[in-house]
Amino acid sequence: MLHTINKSPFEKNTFETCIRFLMPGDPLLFIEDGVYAVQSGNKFSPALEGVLKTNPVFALRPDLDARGITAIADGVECVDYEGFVALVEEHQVNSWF
Amino acid sequence: MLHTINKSPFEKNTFETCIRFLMPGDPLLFIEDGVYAVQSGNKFSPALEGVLKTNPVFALRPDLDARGITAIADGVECVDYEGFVALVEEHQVNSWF
Amino acid sequence: MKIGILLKEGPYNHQASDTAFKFAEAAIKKGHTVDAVFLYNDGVTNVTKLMDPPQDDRNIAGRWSELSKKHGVEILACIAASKRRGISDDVLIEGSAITGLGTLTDIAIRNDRLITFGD
Amino acid sequence: MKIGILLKEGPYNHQASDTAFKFAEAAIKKGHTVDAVFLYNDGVTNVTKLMDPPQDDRNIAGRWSELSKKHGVEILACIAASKRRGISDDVLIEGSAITGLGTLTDIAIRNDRLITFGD
Amino acid sequence: MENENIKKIMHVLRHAPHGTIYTYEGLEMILIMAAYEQDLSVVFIGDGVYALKKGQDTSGIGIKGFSKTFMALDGYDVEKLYVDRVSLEERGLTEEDLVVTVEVLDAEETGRLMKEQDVIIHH
Amino acid sequence: MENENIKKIMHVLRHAPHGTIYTYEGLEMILIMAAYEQDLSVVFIGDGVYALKKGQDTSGIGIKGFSKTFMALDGYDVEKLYVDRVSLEERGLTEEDLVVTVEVLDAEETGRLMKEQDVIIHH
Repeated sequence: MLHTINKSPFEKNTFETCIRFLMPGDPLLFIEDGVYAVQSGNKFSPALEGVLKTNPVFALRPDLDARGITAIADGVECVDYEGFVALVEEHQVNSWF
Repeated sequence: MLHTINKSPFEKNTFETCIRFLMPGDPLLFIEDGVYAVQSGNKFSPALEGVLKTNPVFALRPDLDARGITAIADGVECVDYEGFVALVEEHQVNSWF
Repeated sequence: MKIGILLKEGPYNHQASDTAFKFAEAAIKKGHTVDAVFLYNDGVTNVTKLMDPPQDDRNIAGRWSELSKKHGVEILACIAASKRRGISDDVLIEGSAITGLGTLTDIAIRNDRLITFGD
Repeated sequence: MKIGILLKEGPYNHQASDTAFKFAEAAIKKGHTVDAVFLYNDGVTNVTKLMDPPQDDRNIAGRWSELSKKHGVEILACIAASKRRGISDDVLIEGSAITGLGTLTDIAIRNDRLITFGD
Repeated sequence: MENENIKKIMHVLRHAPHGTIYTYEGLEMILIMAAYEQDLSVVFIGDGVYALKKGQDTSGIGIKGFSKTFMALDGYDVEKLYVDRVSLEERGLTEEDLVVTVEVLDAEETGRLMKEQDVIIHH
Repeated sequence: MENENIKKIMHVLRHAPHGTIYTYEGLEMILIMAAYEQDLSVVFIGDGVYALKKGQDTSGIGIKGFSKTFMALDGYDVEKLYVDRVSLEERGLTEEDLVVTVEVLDAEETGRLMKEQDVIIHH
């Protein structure tokens, strides 16, 4: 099951809610304003580090670029829209807003 | 300055953000999904108690009724739309979403 | 007292439009003048006459139109926001009009209050 | 692989529509079939032909229309959601249609994936 | 063989009622899908649990109430209603406060159910 | 006497750019209002501070960028740009990361400014 999150962790509780339901090993993809979660050195970095121990974490590069986020937490893999499709090929999708 | 909040404190950071900018004595009115903040015995009750020490707190009764919220924190005054207008007569408005 | 209203969300999807309407009604009932309701962001979709909700539900566009007719409240949609969202003179309900953001500035200046409803 | 898309927000106001479009393009480019884009909630406002954004901006309705023409993607708006929001056959862009939620169920059943974009 | 066409579809209700239309339009979707004999489940997470709160009276806000429609789900053979335990507790609510009988699940149980689904739709 | 018609109007930008249109349409409103010679101020709170982040390149998402428009505000005589200190710190950002020169304020200072306003509009 691929989980996607499109909300900034600062503004809405989507990130904190979603990670409670993640099963170990399931991929997590941040898109749109969700990508702020992978910016290194922000308030949510410790929570993200916890997720990275058990789950592969991805972020949509076009959304990172659009927001000027260049400092990205170690272990996060950046993908483009094609990579997003590749993840959907492998998994059913759970889109969290 | 009348501050209004229309978001559930559980879903968005509006409540926590707004109260950082409240000046002592300024009234705070909860409307729409914001009224969940005045439900007694929930996770945000301690934060609300803090606000009640320095600011008058109101909640829109039609919105409480619509949501079946009957247990309301001590010190919160319920108003109808007419009471909302009365608060606006006395103050400029700062509507937080 | 003269009051202006700024409404930033569309009908039905968010309660903002309902609260703005209830507030306007109550203000008028208390003897105040509601000068104008300015529609911005998705708020511009409040005034399409093509709106056709279930019979047992409120008609939000119709309600704004009535308020305009009865109490002279101007219902004004921002032109730039309207163009993006497909609101044009062709679909505008009676009592509403499309205008620029300069009008909102005038509303902010000439009223005792400007109150925002949004999401 | 056959993919269905559910889009729950309107154009411009939320990025959901943009991401859905970019995803659909990429899926088609990778050889997949994008069977249908079903529009729900405010999503139904994606297909009004009255949309008229600034010249230097994308035309979101036009873009969905093109996708439908080029790749046979059905662009379908929920009828109940459309009626509430003033989307009718009169304003529908070419390549889109209004239909019921039963169609969404069919889309969910007949596709390998159903992916939601919203807010 | 027939079972091959039965999909596991989960609806996740996460919004409070009335402030937005998501829960109401979500419920409309669930009622239509119920006629298609798929394997449906409905999960209430976060403010979604408030949608089930007893005693809602929407006459004052001028919006049609719908909490009683949840009671009708049983008649449409939608019987898998799950509520997230933490969401309930954080809001100071218990099963007694809800208009329908639900199964209260820990996040891990819900997570396992999610993993089994073919389709998940958040409202 | 003229001053009686000058209103203190504050715009509060609280959304990240691109995910929603609020910041962009907020900026459009600020640019129009700037022509009316009112006493305008703009405050960035919460994710609103991300709107000022340097190095935004929106070509990949197909949406027009606008962070450079903030640099033009000065030319419109919109000079009162305030950023909330806590919002900046929580996001691991400093003034160096922003496309324009701003004044960083504590919440109490911003609260005092808010109290002086005739009109406050959140975007």
